[in-house]
Amino acid sequence: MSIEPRTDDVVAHTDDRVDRALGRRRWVRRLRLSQVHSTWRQPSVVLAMVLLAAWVLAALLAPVIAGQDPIAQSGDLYMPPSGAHWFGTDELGRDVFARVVHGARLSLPLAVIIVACALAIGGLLGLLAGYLGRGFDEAIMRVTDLVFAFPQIILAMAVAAAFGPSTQNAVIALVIVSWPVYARVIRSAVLSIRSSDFLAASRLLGVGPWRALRKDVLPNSVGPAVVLATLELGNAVLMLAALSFLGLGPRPPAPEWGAMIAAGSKDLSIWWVSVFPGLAILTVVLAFNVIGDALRDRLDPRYAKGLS
Amino acid sequence: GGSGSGGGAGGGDSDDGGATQGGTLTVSTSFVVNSLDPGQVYEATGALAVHAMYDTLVTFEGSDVTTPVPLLAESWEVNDDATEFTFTLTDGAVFSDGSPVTAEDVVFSINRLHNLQGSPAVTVEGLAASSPSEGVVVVTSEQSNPSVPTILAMPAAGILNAEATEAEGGTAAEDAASVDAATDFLNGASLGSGPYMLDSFDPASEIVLTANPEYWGETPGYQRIVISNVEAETQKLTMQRAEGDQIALDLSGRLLEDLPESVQVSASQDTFYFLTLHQDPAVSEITSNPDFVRALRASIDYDGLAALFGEDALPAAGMVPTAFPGALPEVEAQQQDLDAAADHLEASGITDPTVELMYPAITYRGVDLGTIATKIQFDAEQAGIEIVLDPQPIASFLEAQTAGEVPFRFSPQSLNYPVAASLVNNFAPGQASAERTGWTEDRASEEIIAAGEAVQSAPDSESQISAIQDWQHLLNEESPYVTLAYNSGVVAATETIANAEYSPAGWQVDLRAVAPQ
Amino acid sequence: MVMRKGYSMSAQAQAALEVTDLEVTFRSRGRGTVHAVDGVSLSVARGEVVGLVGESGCGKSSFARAVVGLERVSGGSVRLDGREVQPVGWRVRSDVRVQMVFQNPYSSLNPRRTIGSQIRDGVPPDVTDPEADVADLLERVGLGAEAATRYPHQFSGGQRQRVAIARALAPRPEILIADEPVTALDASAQAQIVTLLTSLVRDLDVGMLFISHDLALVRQIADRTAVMYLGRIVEDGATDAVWGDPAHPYTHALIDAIPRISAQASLPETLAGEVPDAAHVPTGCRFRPRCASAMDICAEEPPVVRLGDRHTACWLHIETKEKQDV
Amino acid sequence: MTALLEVENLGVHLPGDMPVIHDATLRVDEGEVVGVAGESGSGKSMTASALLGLLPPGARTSGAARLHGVPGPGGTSTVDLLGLRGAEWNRVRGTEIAMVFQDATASLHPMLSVGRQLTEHMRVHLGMDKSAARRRAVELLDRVRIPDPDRALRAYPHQFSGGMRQRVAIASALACHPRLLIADEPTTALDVTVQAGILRLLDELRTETGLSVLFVTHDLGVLASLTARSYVFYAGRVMETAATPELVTRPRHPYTAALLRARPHADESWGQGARQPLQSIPGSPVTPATAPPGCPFAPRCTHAIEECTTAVPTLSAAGPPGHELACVVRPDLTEVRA
Amino acid sequence: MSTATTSTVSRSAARRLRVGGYALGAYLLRRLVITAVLLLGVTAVTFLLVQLVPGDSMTATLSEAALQDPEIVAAYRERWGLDEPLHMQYLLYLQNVLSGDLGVSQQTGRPVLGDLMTYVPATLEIAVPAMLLSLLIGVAVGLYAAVRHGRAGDQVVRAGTLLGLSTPPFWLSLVVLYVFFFVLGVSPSGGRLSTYWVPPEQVTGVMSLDALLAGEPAMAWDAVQHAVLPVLVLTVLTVATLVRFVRSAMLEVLDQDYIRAARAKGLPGRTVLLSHVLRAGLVPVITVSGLAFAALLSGTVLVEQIFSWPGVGQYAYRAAAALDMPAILGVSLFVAVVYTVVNLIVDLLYGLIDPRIRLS
Ligand SMILES: Nc1ncnc2c1ncn2[C@@H]1O[C@H](COP(=O)(O)OP(=O)(O)OP(=O)(O)O)[C@@H](O)[C@H]1O
Ligand SMILES: Nc1ncnc2c1ncn2[C@@H]1O[C@H](COP(=O)(O)OP(=O)(O)OP(=O)(O)O)[C@@H](O)[C@H]1O
Ligand SMILES: [Mg+2]
Ligand SMILES: [Mg+2]
Ligand code: NI
Repeated sequence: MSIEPRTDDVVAHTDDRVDRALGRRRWVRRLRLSQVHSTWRQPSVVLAMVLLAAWVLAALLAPVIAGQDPIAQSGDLYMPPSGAHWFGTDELGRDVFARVVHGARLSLPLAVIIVACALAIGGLLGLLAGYLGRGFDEAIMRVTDLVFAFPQIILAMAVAAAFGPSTQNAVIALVIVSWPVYARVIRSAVLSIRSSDFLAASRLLGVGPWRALRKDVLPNSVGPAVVLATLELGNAVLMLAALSFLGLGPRPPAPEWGAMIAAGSKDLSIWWVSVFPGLAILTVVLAFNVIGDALRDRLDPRYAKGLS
Repeated sequence: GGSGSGGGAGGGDSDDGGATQGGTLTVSTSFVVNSLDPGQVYEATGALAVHAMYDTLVTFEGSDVTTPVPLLAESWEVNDDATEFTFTLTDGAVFSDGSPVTAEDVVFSINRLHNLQGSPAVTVEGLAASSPSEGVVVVTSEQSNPSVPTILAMPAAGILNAEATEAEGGTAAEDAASVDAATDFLNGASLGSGPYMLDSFDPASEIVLTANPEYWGETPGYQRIVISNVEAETQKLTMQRAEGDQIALDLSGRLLEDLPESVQVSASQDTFYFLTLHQDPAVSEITSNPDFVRALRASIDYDGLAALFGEDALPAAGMVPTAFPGALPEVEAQQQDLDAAADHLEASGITDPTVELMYPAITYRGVDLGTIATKIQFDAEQAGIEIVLDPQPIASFLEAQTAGEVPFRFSPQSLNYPVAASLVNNFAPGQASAERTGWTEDRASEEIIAAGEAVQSAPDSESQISAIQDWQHLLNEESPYVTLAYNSGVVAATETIANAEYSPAGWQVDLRAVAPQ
Repeated sequence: MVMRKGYSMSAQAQAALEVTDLEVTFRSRGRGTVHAVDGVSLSVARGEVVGLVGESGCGKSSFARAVVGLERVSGGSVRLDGREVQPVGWRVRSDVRVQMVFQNPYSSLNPRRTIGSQIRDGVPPDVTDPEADVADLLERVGLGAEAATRYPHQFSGGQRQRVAIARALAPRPEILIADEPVTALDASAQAQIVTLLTSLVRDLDVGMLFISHDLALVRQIADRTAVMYLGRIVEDGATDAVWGDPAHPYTHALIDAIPRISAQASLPETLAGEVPDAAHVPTGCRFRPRCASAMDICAEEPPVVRLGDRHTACWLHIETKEKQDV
Repeated sequence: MTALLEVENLGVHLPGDMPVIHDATLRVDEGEVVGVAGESGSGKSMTASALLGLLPPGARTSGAARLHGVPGPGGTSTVDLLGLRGAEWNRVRGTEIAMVFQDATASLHPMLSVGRQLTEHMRVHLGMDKSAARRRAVELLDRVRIPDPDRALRAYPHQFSGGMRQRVAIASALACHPRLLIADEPTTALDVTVQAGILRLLDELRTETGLSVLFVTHDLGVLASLTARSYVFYAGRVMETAATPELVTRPRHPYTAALLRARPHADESWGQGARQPLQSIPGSPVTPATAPPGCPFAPRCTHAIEECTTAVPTLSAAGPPGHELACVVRPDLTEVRA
Repeated sequence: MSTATTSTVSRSAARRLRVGGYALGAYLLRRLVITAVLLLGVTAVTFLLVQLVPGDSMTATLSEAALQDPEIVAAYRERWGLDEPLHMQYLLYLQNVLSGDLGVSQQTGRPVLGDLMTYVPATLEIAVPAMLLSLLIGVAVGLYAAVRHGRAGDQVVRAGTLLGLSTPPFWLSLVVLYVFFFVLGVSPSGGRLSTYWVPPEQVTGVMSLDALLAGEPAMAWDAVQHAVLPVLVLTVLTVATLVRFVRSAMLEVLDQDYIRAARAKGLPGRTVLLSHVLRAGLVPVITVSGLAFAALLSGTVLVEQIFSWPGVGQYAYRAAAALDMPAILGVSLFVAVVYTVVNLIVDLLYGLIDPRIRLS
């Protein structure tokens, strides 16, 4: 037969025969698994876990660890790091170490709240979009397109500015800009499940659509959501710091890392005021990213693609 | 950094470079400039630029703000009750387009300032100009006001080319506020007779002035002056490795610390920072409580607070900054007294008060107001007063302030014109600022009203000075203002620059006078 | 004679599943309308294995999915004992007597649920001890009852297919549709699954539609065989008859293409060309462009010819048929 | 017949010390089509990959794979494929040994034109200029029966059907006159009708050009119809080798016999033979990594004895010349076919 | 990434996921329509944000004096249709936006569009080199890491990219400025040009080019020096994402049979890498570089501020600090439009490059 343009569906068809080679994929899977187990033992992942644990501990035990009141002012302004003030003091004579440690009490829970809300909203919408399909799907996807059309920080800035600067509004702004990622990722996970044979089989057995959603769709889409949420925790910390840096975050004297960097940025010679909170952000975000990466390797890497 | 061949004066090759001594002068300052129309100019940077472009009748030299000196007016006379001022114009003054400066131009400019009702109009409230004869201008004041020459030295009173301004839609008529349309033009070009002309104006980043080749007086010092909008921290960086002629206007306190020896610094404490508590119980039961105000006043650690500004700041004694005659002596500086604060708070009958403190989220003269506000919050906390900080963008802050419903606010303040009495015009009960604070005449004591009037009716500056000191003592007793500290305006300049002196007159540094050394 | 697009197999009294003139169409962007199944009639009786063979893309899976209700039917009907088979939609499927076994054992089980819980989904609600029922089903497919607590990834492909069969059997189906159930498996696992399926069909008196592209396998297990080409059935009949003496040239070609084991190496026969795109079906006899015995008359739609117990849609047999009729 | 390729005791270990091939010995003569069969995961593809140096990164090999008659600067010589490193491979790949993969869709670059994919290695290996390479490409496409070769050169793989794509892949493999073609399940993904065409094509190429083919498949039927000699793999080992007709009709290894019994008996006289139930092999296949000590097939073997679980049997002669098997028991299997 | 669609995805899913087979013309049209609709949506979002701002947008925009004047107020109300129902207001807003009227910035008192025009070239001056640099490094390093998958080089790259992703941009800018300016003294402090230079006449808007055009190589060099640090920081921020993406895209490609086939044909390793691996791997990279560019533009907000770079980013920063809504929304709208258009171009490129779309 002559060369006629073939459609992809026909192409897909011949692929089908390749299913025979499923064996091949089995080893690939095996290979991945063996790699995966080592990912958990990788020094970087262990380090990230330790780091994160340290930060969580710091947040929980901040008053004990910090030793000093993060908002107490002393006459010792702009003291460079020393034995008395490990990270020096800031423009109000506050202990930077105490502030950095207490900053964890702010950034970590807020990041968790942001991610939890975004996950709840985006996850639910994505789940329904993928599962219900058609009109609802279209609508949700167009909305996510819209949000994606704006660079995150700029939209967050605009929303936070429109609502007025405060912790609560910063959180709202960040939730607004970050839910679509979840919606997308979960939707695509759900889509592949929706067309899966096991869901079809369930429905054929007489399982109702909502029960199938709960039993078949939901459990299989949590993987990508967990990976994404972990990575997004880091992103939330970063974005929150950026908003605070812009003055759209928690109000002073809250020891917010981004705001602390902003304060330090006013004068480079007092580098310690901004360097240490920056390192705090860096380490927390890095820990989340490393763990998120490891999780992504661990869970089906196929789903994670939507992230990049 | 390649501070190469292009550096310094070499940068400004231009055709008529011979006319001036210097190439480009860079003035770095963190600015918000709404307008370069003299009739609208209000902010410090606007004043800086307008002062260089528009001649005034009289002016001040260097850092002195007590003795006006002639500029467009070669001499002037005042009547006995200080209500009528007669100015004689010099000959030979011309605008940048070559046309001569006439009395009509002066009358037009002063009346336009008045009638535009823009922000600076308050300074000429009650003044009117007329020209009885060629080359003579008479300015009358409704009240006795010895400060009229000082007022007319302000950049807002700069003299515009009336004809050219009218051609651009300008008017000095009564209805100027709604009819005048020259501001847009004046934001892009200047119509003055000063040594510099407006080259370009970018409200966000820079104002560029060029020398006026037709200038009737001494040749300007530079071919080109760039006033660029630079944050204080960057100004410091620039001064640390300055190339060419540079002036920085926001370096104060700490930021001055490790500058090279060669940088010359000139300062003058002409600004005060203060808290305002609304006196209308309908706005706030707490802030209008006089004992609460006293408790707050006693709770502030004035020394510590002044330290935040750096070496050039002082704890406040009264409202008038030390740069001006009439300031209270340093020994009278206020002190923290937590016991007294506790007593006052108890007397107020308010327990565990919480108030929201609104302030503009800006860095002013190199100091982040948030830092100061946080200090206030901390000090008040010691006295059991909880303050919630409410930073607002400057525009929102001003808007709210104008609306007059803010219970508790914090802001810096400088004088409308460099005479302490101008504060009375603004802050005495019933005056503009006091009104916005709910401090009406009936909420104020007879005593303080009388003290204010004493300042205004003082026939000479000597008696005015003692009157104003009395007034300040009373303010510290019973006013809704808590003056916190004085801070300096500072001019930091590279060693190559002459006459880079800080002037508390409003224009910070006299650009007409600065020149390469 | 009324010319119908499809035709029904010899009406057998005990036929449980009755598919009549089934049509499935897909509309895909850029490709146009695809008549994946274009008027197929077929019946499956209890205890009977019906094989359905054809090249890739000829519509076997579409047919299977439409029969169980997973694909929207655009024409014709699917009846079980005279009642329409309920499509899978937003309602809970109450009539679960038609079940399906899928091709890919790796994707037909939910990786995050235990085998037991997935099978229990199908156990009728009136069963008093569902656990025992699940254990029973697992035993029946040759897995231990203890498999119920395990997850799919703990099983090999063949074992998963057993689980899938157990699950399909849970609601006591009367018809089982198996869409290439062994294609993804090794030769030995294939044999195991096929043997299991055929024995279950006999033991439980279930009807099975066994879809495969492996003709040899179909011959091995099917009672009756239908050959599908481009959305239509071109020949059907008792398996031995179809394979022993294929009536349609397509069936013939398919059989000849199978490589055989014999002492003398011989290459299989080729069939010219390839399956055309289902969106652009040739006119007349669809097989005509590839048919070695195509004649002028083949430009017209061929009639369905009955040859004894068999049917075929080919002009070649018109003479024969007429003779028979006489 | 002269040997073209001799593989001796090939061993392959994947990273993580995972053995996949053990002591595989096999030979391909010039102009011979040799088959390799076995269940999925038995190491067929790994063997093929080892011969082209395409093993996953980090894989280790042992043994030898001698390719005879490789032209070099000083006449022809014998090359040990397992000893080749990096760029040395390019002396062999494409010109001496070429490969056709199972999935033609995946083995053609989706974004390069067919012409490009056919000619690029010709230009590298044969030093042809663009037009000469194109001319040869047209010839090749014509040879593999692709209609309208000129147009086909300008087309992209997705514009062809699966069978046509496999033909293009074969043409590409043959472009630089290799002497050995390794075909790894080239027809598994295709319909039987299309498969028949490809098998015929390969057979024609062998007769016309004297090409040697190492044909990997899991379908014994395909093996029987195309190859002259065959090897049966299980768990990375060669279990049995013999002339193909002999192997498929008189298998001597229980594993080969079991494989034959498990496939549908559709082969002999069509339409007659009464249906016999398929006989599956009990248990499931093992990989070298999971294989028990002794004969890897022992756990599934109906003939296994005690000894099978201790010693690994080695390949040794049995029956007619060329018939070798690795089995301790060597049961006397009556013919599998009735 | 349709190249990677393999049959483990159940087949019908694969069918749905595949890029549909449209002809290029139809594809183009479809993309254009989608883009137009998206842009419409973008304006709706900015409009909604305007509505969100507490109080009347009028009080925020008009000066104190103007607010006193009923005539001005009436004119303003009319122009923005403040008396009309919401959807009419939106239409008016849309009409204004389409005619280039994005409102007046409260900070600068000038039309936002004019402001943007002034600042865009400065931003492009650092954004474009940073993007090109990121692409170059991203592809090179990503490819390197993919080829060395799992080995030391790959690990180092991976660690580096994670570090890059985790670094707050504003902080990095500060640190870089501190080190290079404050400690080492090797870089200029900020701005686009040392202030002693009279900026060249604006031709291209790119300072260094304009300086060259004006015949001032020394000035051009000064301009380049000023751009180095901001470009560096922006590159660091973007390159991490790109490297990671390129790495995974290339890994996926390297895993494909057609790469094995190319090697089996005896093509030299370089040829395989450069013309086979890169070609297939770059398709998704092109797609993601659109996203990366948007990320880079957002990065400028904080970076420009710290480097006193008078671009859109600094404008946005100042607008945010001053809650200057018209300016913030103008910037948002602008960046969204740029992003959408860049994406359209990327998609069209994709269509041109990938024969499966081009020829279907
Ligand atoms: N969801 C779908 N959307 C569009 N076309 C489809 C869809 N499903 C199937 N088709 C088309 O319908 C035709 C028949 O497909 P079907 O999967 O039923 O064939 P099949 O005989 O099962 O093939 P195989 O042997 O490869 O499984 C094909 O041309 C296919 O492209
Ligand atoms: N990339 C890989 N990583 C790890 N193990 C692998 C990889 N590829 C193959 N294997 C292992 O190597 C062994 C042999 O695989 P090989 O591909 O040679 O099998 P095969 O006989 O070709 O199977 P099939 O018929 O399915 O193609 C298998 O056990 C498999 O687990
Ligand atoms: Mg199918
Ligand atoms: Mg293989
Ligand atoms: Ni330099």
